[in-house]
Amino acid sequence: MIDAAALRRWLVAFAEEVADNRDLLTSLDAAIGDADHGINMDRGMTAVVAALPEPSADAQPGPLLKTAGMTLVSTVGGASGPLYGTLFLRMAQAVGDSTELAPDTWAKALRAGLEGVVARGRAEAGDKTMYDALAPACDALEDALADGAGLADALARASAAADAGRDATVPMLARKGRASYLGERSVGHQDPGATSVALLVAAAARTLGDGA
Amino acid sequence: MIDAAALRRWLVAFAEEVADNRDLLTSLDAAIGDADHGINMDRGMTAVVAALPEPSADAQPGPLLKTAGMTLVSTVGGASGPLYGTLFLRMAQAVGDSTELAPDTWAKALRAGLEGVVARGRAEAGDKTMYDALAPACDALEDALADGAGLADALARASAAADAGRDATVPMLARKGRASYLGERSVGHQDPGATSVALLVAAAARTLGDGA
Amino acid sequence: MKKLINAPADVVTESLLGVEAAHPELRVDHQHKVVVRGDAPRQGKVGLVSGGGSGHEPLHGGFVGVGMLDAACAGEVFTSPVPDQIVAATQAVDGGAGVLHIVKNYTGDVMNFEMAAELCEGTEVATVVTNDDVAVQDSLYTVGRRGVGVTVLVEKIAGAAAEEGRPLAEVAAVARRVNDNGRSMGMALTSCTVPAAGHPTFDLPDDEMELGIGIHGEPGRQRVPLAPAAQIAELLVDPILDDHDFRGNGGVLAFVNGMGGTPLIELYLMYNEVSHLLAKAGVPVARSLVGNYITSLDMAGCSVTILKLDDELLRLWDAPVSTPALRWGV
Amino acid sequence: MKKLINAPADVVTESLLGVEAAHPELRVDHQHKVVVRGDAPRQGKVGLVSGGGSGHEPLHGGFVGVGMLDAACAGEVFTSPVPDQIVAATQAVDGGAGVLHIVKNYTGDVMNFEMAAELCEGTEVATVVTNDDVAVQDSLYTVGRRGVGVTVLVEKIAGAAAEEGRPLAEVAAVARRVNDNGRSMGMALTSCTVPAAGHPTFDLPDDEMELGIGIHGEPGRQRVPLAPAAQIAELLVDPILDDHDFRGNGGVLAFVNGMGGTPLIELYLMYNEVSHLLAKAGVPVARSLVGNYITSLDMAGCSVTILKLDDELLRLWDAPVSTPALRWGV
Ligand SMILES: Nc1ncnc2c1ncn2[C@@H]1O[C@H](COP(=O)(O)OP(=O)(O)O)[C@@H](O)[C@H]1O
Ligand SMILES: Nc1ncnc2c1ncn2[C@@H]1O[C@H](COP(=O)(O)OP(=O)(O)O)[C@@H](O)[C@H]1O
Ligand SMILES: [Mg+2]
Ligand SMILES: [Mg+2]
Ligand SMILES: [Mg+2]
Ligand SMILES: [Mg+2]
Repeated sequence: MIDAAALRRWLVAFAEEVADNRDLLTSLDAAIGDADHGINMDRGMTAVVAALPEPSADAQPGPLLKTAGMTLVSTVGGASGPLYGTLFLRMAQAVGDSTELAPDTWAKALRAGLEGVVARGRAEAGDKTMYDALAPACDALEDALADGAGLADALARASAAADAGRDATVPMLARKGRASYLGERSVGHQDPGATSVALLVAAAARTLGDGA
Repeated sequence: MIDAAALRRWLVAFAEEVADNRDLLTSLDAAIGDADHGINMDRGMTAVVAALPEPSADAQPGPLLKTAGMTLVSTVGGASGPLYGTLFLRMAQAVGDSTELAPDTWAKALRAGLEGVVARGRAEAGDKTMYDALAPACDALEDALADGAGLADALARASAAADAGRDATVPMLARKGRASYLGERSVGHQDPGATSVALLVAAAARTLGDGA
Repeated sequence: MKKLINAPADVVTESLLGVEAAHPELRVDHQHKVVVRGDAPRQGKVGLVSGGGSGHEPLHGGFVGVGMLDAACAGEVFTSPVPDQIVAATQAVDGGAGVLHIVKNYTGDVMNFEMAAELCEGTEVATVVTNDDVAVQDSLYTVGRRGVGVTVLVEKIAGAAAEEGRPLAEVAAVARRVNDNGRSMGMALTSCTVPAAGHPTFDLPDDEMELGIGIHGEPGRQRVPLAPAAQIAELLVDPILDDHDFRGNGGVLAFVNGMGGTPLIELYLMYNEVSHLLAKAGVPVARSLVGNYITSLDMAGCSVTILKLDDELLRLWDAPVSTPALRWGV
Repeated sequence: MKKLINAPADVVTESLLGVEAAHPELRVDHQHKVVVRGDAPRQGKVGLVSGGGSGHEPLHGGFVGVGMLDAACAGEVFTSPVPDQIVAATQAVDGGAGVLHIVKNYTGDVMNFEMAAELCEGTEVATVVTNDDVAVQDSLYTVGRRGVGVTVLVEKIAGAAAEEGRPLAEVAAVARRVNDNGRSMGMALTSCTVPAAGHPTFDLPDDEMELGIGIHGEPGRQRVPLAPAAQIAELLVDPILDDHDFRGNGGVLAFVNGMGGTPLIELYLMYNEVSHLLAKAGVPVARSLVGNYITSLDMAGCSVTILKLDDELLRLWDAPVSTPALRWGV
């Protein structure tokens, strides 16, 4: 089961990953965007960590995810602010007021987050966006759990799928976001948003797996 | 004796020297001025050559020098336009309507030119300007003629004095012109105007010497 | 990186302090990074709110004032503002006649303004999205064209319509007409340097330029050999003229815009080239604008915007305006 | 060299063609490279003529119009105009009340204007030489200080006095009062590139800046380590305040000027620093001006000019002006 403390560890780990990869994310964005994705996500996740309540016994997953989403919406701006913000807000909605999440509740929440991203940004598979890492992660997670895998294993497979999805953005021609303005020139570059999503899922695999 | 054809050769030779040393004059000006002395002088002397009447039997030194002076005033601008322009205009005045100039008439004309430069720019010895090459050249020319030297020899000595005067500007602290704004930083650089004056006198030595 | 700044993270905040100090006729809400007309809200007047990433100055804060914007939201450099800012700006200028959001067509800007509009309960909000950049191929499957130079003209002309007391729907319609009749294309000689990044966004060899750039240091559609101004003007004007029919009795407004690092002497030289090309194409110029109005930090380069005018747009363009960056008739 | 130009030798000519095309209210005498107010000469009004090397745009051509200059002579880049140009400008604006020459204190400018004045028979000419640059130590044996930022303010304020119909001596006296009460200091982050030279005038390492520069790409008085904006502001403001007593009831006009390649976001940030320093020094700011007004081609950097105001100078500053680069009240 995943509790608020575990989710908090996840978000803190993601914030660390983002900070460590700030320059990478920004330079990927420099190639096909406007050179700010690392800066944006770092500003947002630093704010999220600052806004998260100290770990306490009565902390609940829903409010925690909602705080994360609201904070991202209020501090990031750009495309990733509303998109990541919506991801966490929809996850918060999906988990409602449960105090602990079963693996498949968590998987459903992530799926709801993905749907929020699509509702906001109208991305489709192959558009070269964060969708292309997040959707395979959701699929892999659900498949693994359906196969009877444990949470740790399922998250590891989701993380591998996110990585593969991220890598698969390289040859894509962007059709959404700033990279789309480049037309053919967007081909051959890895999408920054897909890259940060892979970090998000990897952080989940590292921090939530032992909750199984 | 120096006739209009010889003066014309002098000015053409000076124009060539300026064109050949355009980048040098400009880079000297870049160090302590505004990086345009070569450009200015080249623009002006190109116009002078274009404005000079084709060599003809009835051409006169005075009008020829006046054309050169007027053309420089009208095309150069900056400090060197009025200064070089005045130099030639005063030379023109000094030679009046003579058709041929004896060596000492030419020396007097150059002295008058120098006085024009001083009247216009109020430079004194050691101010790190074209004065510091032109004044020694006048002095050397007069001394040599007074010593009984031939024109060729006298001009060679004037040219050597102009070169020495030019070199002596290096350690000077500029007190006139743009270089003066640099204060101490002007020390250690050769003055561009003194450099172009040295070219002017060298051109005279090469083209007027055989008129003796 | 060589810039007149303190800590890179404080650039936007400190620049807004300067705007406030220099322009007593404006108010600055520092918490929300919003520049507001000193006399806002004006009862009965439609409020105009725009905003976007910082780094495009004078856009948008420099266009707040009589006859133009009522408020501008400043995001981080090249990052759209967040909904909170937009909500604060909207509320500050709501004089009961509704508020028009003028949004440049970038995913981030559109989404943040969209979220803000959803949050602005009690205020009628209309939105106009500018998308004038012909460098970007439009298609059903993509996000469409960027909003660039025409945004300045939309803000001016819609601002004049609002100042006349016209209702929200009409002001929005005027704004859309400007956008529909304007086209732009830009180019860069150099990259810009985002303060937080500390180095140029892209490397551009001395003999090449980027064609079809936006205003965020994005690379352009194409990297091509450096060319003389006359040829650059053709590369910018031709695709604009190909994309829209600008002939007509009203003439056009021709706008040569600098990207921030290009001095006026070059922009006027470009304007000369552009005006020749328009004359050759039989497009009469009724009005012009030359200067750094929608920039990309310290990028060297320019963009050309052509707006087809009609009697009403011309009258609204000529109407008085008094903002830090655009001022006449008052 | 990356510039929006054709042949380097044609930059000034072609830029003036652009000015003419963009500003139908002005006339351009292309033979003499002179920009003239469309309605010149105005009978009975003192004519104001300024000029200097090109590369400082909008100075001077951008300041021709109602309430400011009657004509501006454009020299080659960074090279003062020649007497012929100045004579042509003077004659074009002579409305019988005399003409004021506003000349920046550079040897070349002073000598060419001097020669021109000698040639302007039949026109009463008065000359005001600006020399506000505190970076240059003044002394009996040198040519004295350069004319920089205050020139913009002299042109505006003397222009307003002339527009009021005041006689030549009074207009000249007002101009001198502005010059006497104004001080400036500038700095560069980068060199500029003169088109005809094709490469930067000086090399400046990434961690250094030039302090006490003029407006012609001259190196400054000192090369010092790059510093944050707050410290740069001190390096500019302190010597200005040390040089003149700016305290008084009238307050000052604080002018933060960009050198051409520095965008507005940085200039406003600098203005914030400058306004703090003035407040700390007990110098109240009555008016401000922030932008690229007297530039050095594409140089990055800025200058600060402080002008002590009195009631009359304030009134003349606020008076209507309508030029390409400075416009209000009309
Ligand atoms: N419509 C969209 N749907 C999903 N993801 C998107 C969309 N548009 C952009 N993105 C993602 O956002 C990332 C860019 O984020 P960021 O650089 O922070 O914002 P901005 O593009 O506003 O500067 C892209 O790499 C892409 O993954
Ligand atoms: N007052 C003066 N008297 C004599 N020569 C001067 C004076 N001022 C400047 N010069 C000369 O002019 C030269 C610079 O000429 P130039 O670069 O063409 O003009 P500018 O300084 O206007 O750019 C200097 O190197 C110096 O020799
Ligand atoms: Mg980005
Ligand atoms: Mg020079
Ligand atoms: Mg961005
Ligand atoms: Mg010069």
